[in-house]
Amino acid sequence: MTTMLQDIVVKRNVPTNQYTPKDFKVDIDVRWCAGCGGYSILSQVQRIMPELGIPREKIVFVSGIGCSSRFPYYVNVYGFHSIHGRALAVASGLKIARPDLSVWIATGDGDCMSIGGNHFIHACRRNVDINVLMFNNEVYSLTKGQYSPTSQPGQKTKTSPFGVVDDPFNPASLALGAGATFVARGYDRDPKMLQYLFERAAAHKGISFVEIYANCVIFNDGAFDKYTEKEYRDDTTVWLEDGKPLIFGKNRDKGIILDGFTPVVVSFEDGNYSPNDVIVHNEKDSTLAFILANMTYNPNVPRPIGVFQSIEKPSYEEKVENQIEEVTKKLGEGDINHLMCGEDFWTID
Amino acid sequence: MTTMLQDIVVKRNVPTNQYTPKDFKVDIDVRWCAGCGGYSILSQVQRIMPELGIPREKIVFVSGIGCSSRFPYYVNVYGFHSIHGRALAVASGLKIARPDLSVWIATGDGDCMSIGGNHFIHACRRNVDINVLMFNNEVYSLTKGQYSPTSQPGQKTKTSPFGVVDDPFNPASLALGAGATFVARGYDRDPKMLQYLFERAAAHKGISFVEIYANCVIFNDGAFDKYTEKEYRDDTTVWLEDGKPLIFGKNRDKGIILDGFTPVVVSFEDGNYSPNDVIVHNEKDSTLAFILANMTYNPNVPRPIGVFQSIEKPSYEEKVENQIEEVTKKLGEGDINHLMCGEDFWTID
Amino acid sequence: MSKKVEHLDKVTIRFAGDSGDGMQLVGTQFSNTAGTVGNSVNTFPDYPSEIRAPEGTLYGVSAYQIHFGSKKVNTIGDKIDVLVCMNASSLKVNLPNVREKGIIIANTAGFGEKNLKLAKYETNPLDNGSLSKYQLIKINMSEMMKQELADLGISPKAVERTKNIFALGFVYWLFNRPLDLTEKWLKEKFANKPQILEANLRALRAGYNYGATRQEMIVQYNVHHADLPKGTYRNITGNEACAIGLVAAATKAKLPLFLGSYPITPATEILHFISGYKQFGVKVLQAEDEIAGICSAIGASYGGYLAATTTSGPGLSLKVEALGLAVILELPLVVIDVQRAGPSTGLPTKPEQSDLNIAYYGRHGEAPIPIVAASGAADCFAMTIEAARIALKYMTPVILLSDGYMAQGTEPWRIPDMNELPDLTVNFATDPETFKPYRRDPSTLARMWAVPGTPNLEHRIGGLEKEDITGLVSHDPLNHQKMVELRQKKIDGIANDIPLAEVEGEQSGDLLVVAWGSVYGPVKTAFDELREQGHKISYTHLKYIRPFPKNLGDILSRFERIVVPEMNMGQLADLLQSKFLRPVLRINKIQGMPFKAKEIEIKLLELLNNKGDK
Amino acid sequence: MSKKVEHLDKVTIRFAGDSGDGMQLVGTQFSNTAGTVGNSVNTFPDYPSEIRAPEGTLYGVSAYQIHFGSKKVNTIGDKIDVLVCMNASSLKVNLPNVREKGIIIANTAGFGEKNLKLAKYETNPLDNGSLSKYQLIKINMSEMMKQELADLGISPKAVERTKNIFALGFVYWLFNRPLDLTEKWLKEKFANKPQILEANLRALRAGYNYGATRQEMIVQYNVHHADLPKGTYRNITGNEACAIGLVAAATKAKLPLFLGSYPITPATEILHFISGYKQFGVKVLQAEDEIAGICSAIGASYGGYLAATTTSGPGLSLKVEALGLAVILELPLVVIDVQRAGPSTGLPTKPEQSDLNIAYYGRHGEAPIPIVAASGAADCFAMTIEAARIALKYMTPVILLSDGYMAQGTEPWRIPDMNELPDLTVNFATDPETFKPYRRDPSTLARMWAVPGTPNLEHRIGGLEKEDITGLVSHDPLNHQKMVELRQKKIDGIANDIPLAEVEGEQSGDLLVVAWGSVYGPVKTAFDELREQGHKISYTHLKYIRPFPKNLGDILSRFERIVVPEMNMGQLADLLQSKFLRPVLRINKIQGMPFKAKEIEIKLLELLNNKGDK
Ligand SMILES: Cc1ncc(C[n+]2csc(CCOP(=O)(O)OP(=O)(O)O)c2C)c(N)n1
Ligand SMILES: Cc1ncc(C[n+]2csc(CCOP(=O)(O)OP(=O)(O)O)c2C)c(N)n1
Ligand code: SF4
Ligand code: SF4
Ligand SMILES: [Mg+2]
Ligand SMILES: [Mg+2]
Repeated sequence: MTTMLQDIVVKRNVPTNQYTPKDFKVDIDVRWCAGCGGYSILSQVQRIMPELGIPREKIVFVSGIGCSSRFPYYVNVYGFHSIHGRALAVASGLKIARPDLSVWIATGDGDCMSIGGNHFIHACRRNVDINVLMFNNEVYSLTKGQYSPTSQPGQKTKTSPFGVVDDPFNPASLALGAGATFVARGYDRDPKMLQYLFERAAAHKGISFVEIYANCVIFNDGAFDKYTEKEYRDDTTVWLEDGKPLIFGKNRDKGIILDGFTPVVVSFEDGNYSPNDVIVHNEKDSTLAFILANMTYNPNVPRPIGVFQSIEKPSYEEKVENQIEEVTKKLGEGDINHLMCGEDFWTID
Repeated sequence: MTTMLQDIVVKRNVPTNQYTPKDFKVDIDVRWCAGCGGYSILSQVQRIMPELGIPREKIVFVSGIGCSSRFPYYVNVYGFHSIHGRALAVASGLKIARPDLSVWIATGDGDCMSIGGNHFIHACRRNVDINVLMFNNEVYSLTKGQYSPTSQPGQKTKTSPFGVVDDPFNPASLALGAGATFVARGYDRDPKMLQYLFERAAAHKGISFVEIYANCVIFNDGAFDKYTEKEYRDDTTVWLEDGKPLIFGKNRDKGIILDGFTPVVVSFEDGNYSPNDVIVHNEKDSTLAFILANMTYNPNVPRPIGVFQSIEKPSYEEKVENQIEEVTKKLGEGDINHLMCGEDFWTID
Repeated sequence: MSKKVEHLDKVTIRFAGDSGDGMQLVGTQFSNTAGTVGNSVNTFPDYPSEIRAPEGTLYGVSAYQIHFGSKKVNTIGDKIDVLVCMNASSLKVNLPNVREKGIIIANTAGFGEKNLKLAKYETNPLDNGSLSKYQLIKINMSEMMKQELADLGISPKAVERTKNIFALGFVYWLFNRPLDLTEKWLKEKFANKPQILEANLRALRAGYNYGATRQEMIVQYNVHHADLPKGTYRNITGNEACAIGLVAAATKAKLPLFLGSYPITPATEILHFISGYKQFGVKVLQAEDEIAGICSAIGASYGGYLAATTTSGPGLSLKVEALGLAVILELPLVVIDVQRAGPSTGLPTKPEQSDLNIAYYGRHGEAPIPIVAASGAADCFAMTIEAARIALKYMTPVILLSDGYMAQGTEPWRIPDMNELPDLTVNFATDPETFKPYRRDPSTLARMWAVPGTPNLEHRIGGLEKEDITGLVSHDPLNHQKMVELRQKKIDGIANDIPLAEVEGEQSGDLLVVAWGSVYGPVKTAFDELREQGHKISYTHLKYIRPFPKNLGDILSRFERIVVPEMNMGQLADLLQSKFLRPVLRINKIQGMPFKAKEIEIKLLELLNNKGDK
Repeated sequence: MSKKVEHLDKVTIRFAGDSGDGMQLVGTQFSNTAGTVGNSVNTFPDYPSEIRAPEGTLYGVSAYQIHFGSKKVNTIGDKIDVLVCMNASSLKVNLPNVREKGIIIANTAGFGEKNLKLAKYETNPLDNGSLSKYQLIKINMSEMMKQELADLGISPKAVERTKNIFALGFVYWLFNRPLDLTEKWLKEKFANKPQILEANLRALRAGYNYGATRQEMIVQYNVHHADLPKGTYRNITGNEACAIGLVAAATKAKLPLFLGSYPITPATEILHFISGYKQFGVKVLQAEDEIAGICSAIGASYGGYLAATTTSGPGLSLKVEALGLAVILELPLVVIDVQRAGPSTGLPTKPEQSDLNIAYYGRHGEAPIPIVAASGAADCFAMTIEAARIALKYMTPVILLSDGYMAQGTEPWRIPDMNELPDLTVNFATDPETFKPYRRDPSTLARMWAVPGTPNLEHRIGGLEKEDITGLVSHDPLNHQKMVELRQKKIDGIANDIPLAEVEGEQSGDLLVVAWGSVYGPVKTAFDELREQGHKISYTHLKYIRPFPKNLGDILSRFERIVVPEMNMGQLADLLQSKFLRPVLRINKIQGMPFKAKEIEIKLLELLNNKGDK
């Protein structure tokens, strides 16, 4: 008996306690360097997968090429290690064809924003329901250390021995400018944060873009220390929480206000400002999301981490299905014989 | 005697009165449909060219493929009609190699934002000094009428007989998100406006992106009438002028204020608001530029026309030249014999 | 008009006018009607490359040519028997192709001073005797329609627009063809515009009646209906045949259909048609570029769809990398390439057969892909089904080569019954006991197909070399050699599953013509003509190019000389030489235009007369 | 240690250890020293594909092989004479390739329990007698260095890191090689770290002295210097040779150099090197993808630069469309493709010769591009110059095929004097009287090159078909045919401007070996060996593939049998069959590894012994 695609598309019920993280581990060696930021991301993904209530066979990880793009080999779900830059194009086709699947992308700053930039912005525009985890290590690692579109000005790499002259993308701004509905940033060193962001991404319908600062110990070691290490991070980053004021600092004694449209740091110490004066985060406000995203490379303000924006829009694959339904309702289900004959046919006998 | 490239790179002096628009016309038929928006754009380009004070031989128009991309054939400067989507990649190489040239792009919404999207965002990021004129007709015309990434939801075209389900790019937002330094919008029906915008674009160092609403009489006739026709435009658009408040309306009796971060239309009639309350445009404010760009598809506010942003940053090709200069200063001019011998060589005799 | 009836086997009519004159429309109507009365029909629309060139210009002429007959017609006709020309430019451009004594029907209203100037005529050719070699019928169609519709009160522009229908009516009269098909079509088209409908119906009848009442004598050609096999027929373009073929293949495979594509002339209509088939549950992604087009199709194929991507040369060039991915993934994929004249942008609206090389050889690494080639518009349907069959059965991308000529020309197509089509049902893997991602069916060497959603078959695929059977990433040297050879063997093995090549004419002897693609029409016509003249010559038309039919080597070996006519510089000829080590003679035309049957006939005749000249 | 000196023509040493053990570094030092003393040298680094695989694992072994001799060595050596292994895994992985009686130098510190387990050894191979077929030298290098550097007070990690230099010192002693080159190099490298410098200098001498003072007897191989042509030499990888070649070509052309590229293994180093040449005024764009890489280069070429793009298979696949553009634009462009094993991502770090097809045939439309192929690391320089010469002289893109083997392996390169290189000066058009964009030089058929900035030569080029001479867009059918033929003729004509193919061995007879690319090394070695054994056999190595040398057909016709050894499924063989209609025998290896000379020798011997077997 042949199995039809319809049979496979039907969803199994999974009791929420069915899985443990171990069920998402694969029995092969993970071949990243010791200390690579990828390990933490992998663990957090494996940790939240059981919580999603999605049968394992319904989850697919698609990737391009890069150290980060080896990811699918290490998760025990369906995996597709495609070609450099094309993960989102492959995944878009898959998700449109199979809205029943939970589709994830593991990609790098090069894979996603350099060669894959076009598919990235178009996936954002269309709002296909895909969860994009971009491992940003600000370098091309698999090819052994060239600068990437997120490398910092002056950075020395094998292809910039005298320093990078390019200005980098600000990934969050690019995603927002392209129309992404869910945009977030996290880093490898904070497992709980990543779990939270991954769960939010999974819950969001439409494209979810999560930029993850991922340390590459070999080719760009310590690039994010300033933002991710315990001794600095309270003062160098600000955590975005919906409905909460933008307060930061070890003693939570600093906040961010707007001067005109320019974000400025104020201190609560001298009594000029209080927590009530600072910007309150609102994930639904697209303009605020831009303001926050633009803080990224601004040396005068802390770097925002968390969810920049989360707004609701119908997802692309849903609209595609709805149109098919509407048209079918209007025209009736397609009749292949009628299609073949067309309007003007004749018979010879 | 052979002419060396250096001889050609040297700039001729042109008396500012040397040219008239006729010098930029070509002796072949312009083969666009009667009524095509391209004609106006072409005329305005030809009109401002003499004003630039640039010798004709130093100007190059590069294009991709599309009705709009036929443009280079119609301007009597150097012209390069490349392949679909690649104009900016070609032009980037040309401008980096030849900073002495004034490099322009004629492109369409499909050429620039669909297949050419990646080169577009990277040119914006790098800030290569190129002037990009994007003829936005919200359709693929040369291929006879398919929807494009700027087509509107529900639009019926040959590939969307039941209406477009994609959400469009907002070109200004995309350019800003990618890091463009000069971003503007104009439309075919207003020659003076286009001349102004083209002159501004030419004067700006770094990438200049000008989106031009260009009517396609065949495949998307009247798409912009609401914004470009005399009877509507005063009420449906707002002209952005640096340092000036955002006032619009036939009687200039309406303005735009911010409610939180949301732009809202207010009327001066009932005395609740006065022109002093409204947003004042500032081309140097990136955040404001985003707020304005995001008004584009907001039905509750007029559509902004004019210069969204114009900020100064060193251009890419300049930085490349500077680095070469610095390195040369530090290491001395390269010696080919030394390069060939390397550090470890030996002699057999 | 009194008419002298002359019976002819085949007639070529060309409707020519300005881009806005509706020539495509009347051409299509005439060809449908001719089909309906049982003629064999072959047509080709001939647009200017500008979207809408200025009125009346030479480069703005739009034409539609119809070749129909009581015998099987295989080309659009070398010479025009009847030229309908709506203005001076359309006469100028097409006259060189009108045969002597042919009929020219001219709308005199299109020969005003301005028209003559635009057409670069010094004096009016309708009046200066220069057309004495032809039968000239001058009608002021615009004026006639003005009178005819005076009472309707519609705009002068709308009146002017009916003149093409008048011309059509007149041609119907000339060939004694019924009006009902066109009447029915007009009624549907203008259901909501009763006045325009009335105007057009009157125009049609006015044209017809004008013929019946005109005084002058004219020779009329009568064409009996053809002796076509029984069945239901329609006229179809190659592009529509591909579109319908994909839906039919999906139906037979019991799979949903996915098309990932990016518009490009002359392949875009496949995307147009399929975008209109939503009621079949078809999913279409008009992608951001050709790379996303094919990659999204690969994604959908991975998800268990019958997936396809459609394009033309420049787009195929962009799909090269992803094609290699599809090869190593061993997923089914139908790639339709509608060839146009290259290199680069080339002559984008003109046909050529110059993508065979890239289809065959155009991937880095060893990445064999089966290639099939349709021989004409109607055959596009059958070959689309074949492409899907091979893709699904052998788990491989397949390239179907069409070209701009067959893609846009029409032919009558005998509509097959769905039961006649091969069963394409696939077998998804479901059993965790036996499943291995690269375990192969021993007879086809196809690997197992397990789609996401299937419990306990979670596995990983990708572009890195795969270990045999397990599909794990493998850097093992011998495994690589084995996999390269396996992939090759799988494709080679398809030779056992395709029809043998057939030889028309002598089964062995002196001269064998080998051809592929849309040159079928002119070659077959020339070949039949030469056979009728008593020449000994043979013909094999190839629809399967990778692999070749098993018996092709044997066939070639039975002939002293082999000649390949192609619209390129000899791509099939080179391939045959490489595979079969036989010297191959060539007839190449690379002018963005199909061969004329006569051109081929003359070249073949030369060869037949110069036997020594090997 | 007492040593028994044995004189040998050629020796193969392999330094093997963990990825972090610095094997590439000591390998490079040894090979430079060997070169300096006048040996012929051929080397190859052998990295694991992981960036940094876990310590001590089998897949984390990194090695560097050096083949050097007093005769010309053309390969990296089939069998290892001396294996230096720093841990158990590196012994395990490399042992199968050590020849009987070969020397194994083992760092016993790398054979602890954990190491043995990771290497999947049950017992210690150094102690269980399993290595009795070899000469085993066990040294606890880590321990020796600990003692040696105890007084320096540097970190244990830093001490441990010197053990590779110790091993190098020992091997220098073994072959009686001078230390000075490495000492000089260390001094430069650690100029700012005096302690580390001291540690390394001590390590080097400690290794050397250890040999001199050790008690056991050992057979030492002595290798005289080779009889190389006079001149200045250096060791060079193919990638560096390409990089330097581009700068040299630009210098000879008196043009600035532009490189538009995107990183990809194994071509990236060309981009690395050139990114470091800013002081030569070189402009480099690390583009967003391969398409932008080539398109930016086309833009720079249009602007009057010597422009290049560098890539490997998947990148070449992406450049296909733009290559077609370059063909119709007729602009000079150097495209370097460093081949790796495909299809798709394949075996990205392994060499293969499987991009010949795509280089030759991989464009839509008729788009011929000249192809040249380097035969080894040093030859990459010469062929880069040739690629630039042809590109500039004929106004055409040119593809240079290298591969991952020659790209990363080294050979001694006789550094040419700049005066020996051909003059590549170009002639920009400047005269408005005579200028036409597609006017051609009658002898080369190259079109005129006018760059923006030249007054009064404003003109327009693009991807649409060009009118002959004027370069205007033309849809004229005959013009298209003419231009297609002209472009073909221009490329074909290059055959008059390249060296004739040469035959080594008999000039006619039974068996001719034809090869291309980096198989030169093993084929030449096998060929020389067979000749020495007295066999009648001939060899032609092709460095020009499109067009072929003019006399190639003639050469092939003088032999009864032709055989092509290739690291692919027979791409050159198929091409020869297609062009010359001669059956071609094949020796194919597609394992991501170069041929061994012995493999080829055996296959050729089989052919020589089975003459009937055609
Ligand atoms: C078409 C193509 N071009 C180039 C490459 C080479 N390549 C592989 S991964 C990579 C960059 C990876 O960078 P990123 O995405 O940041 O991943 P990382 O290794 O840093 O995680 C490149 C250039 C390739 N495999 N394919
Ligand atoms: C690689 C490639 N893909 C597709 C095409 C077909 N094509 C030519 S122009 C065009 C779209 C043009 O749209 P746009 O840029 O908006 O220009 P317009 O004609 O509307 O001015 C397409 C899809 C092509 N020429 N090359
Ligand atoms: S090279 Fe960098 S990114 Fe790659 S595995 Fe190692 S640490 Fe991770
Ligand atoms: S089709 Fe539209 S865009 Fe193209 S020339 Fe005509 S009006 Fe202009
Ligand atoms: Mg990275
Ligand atoms: Mg457009």
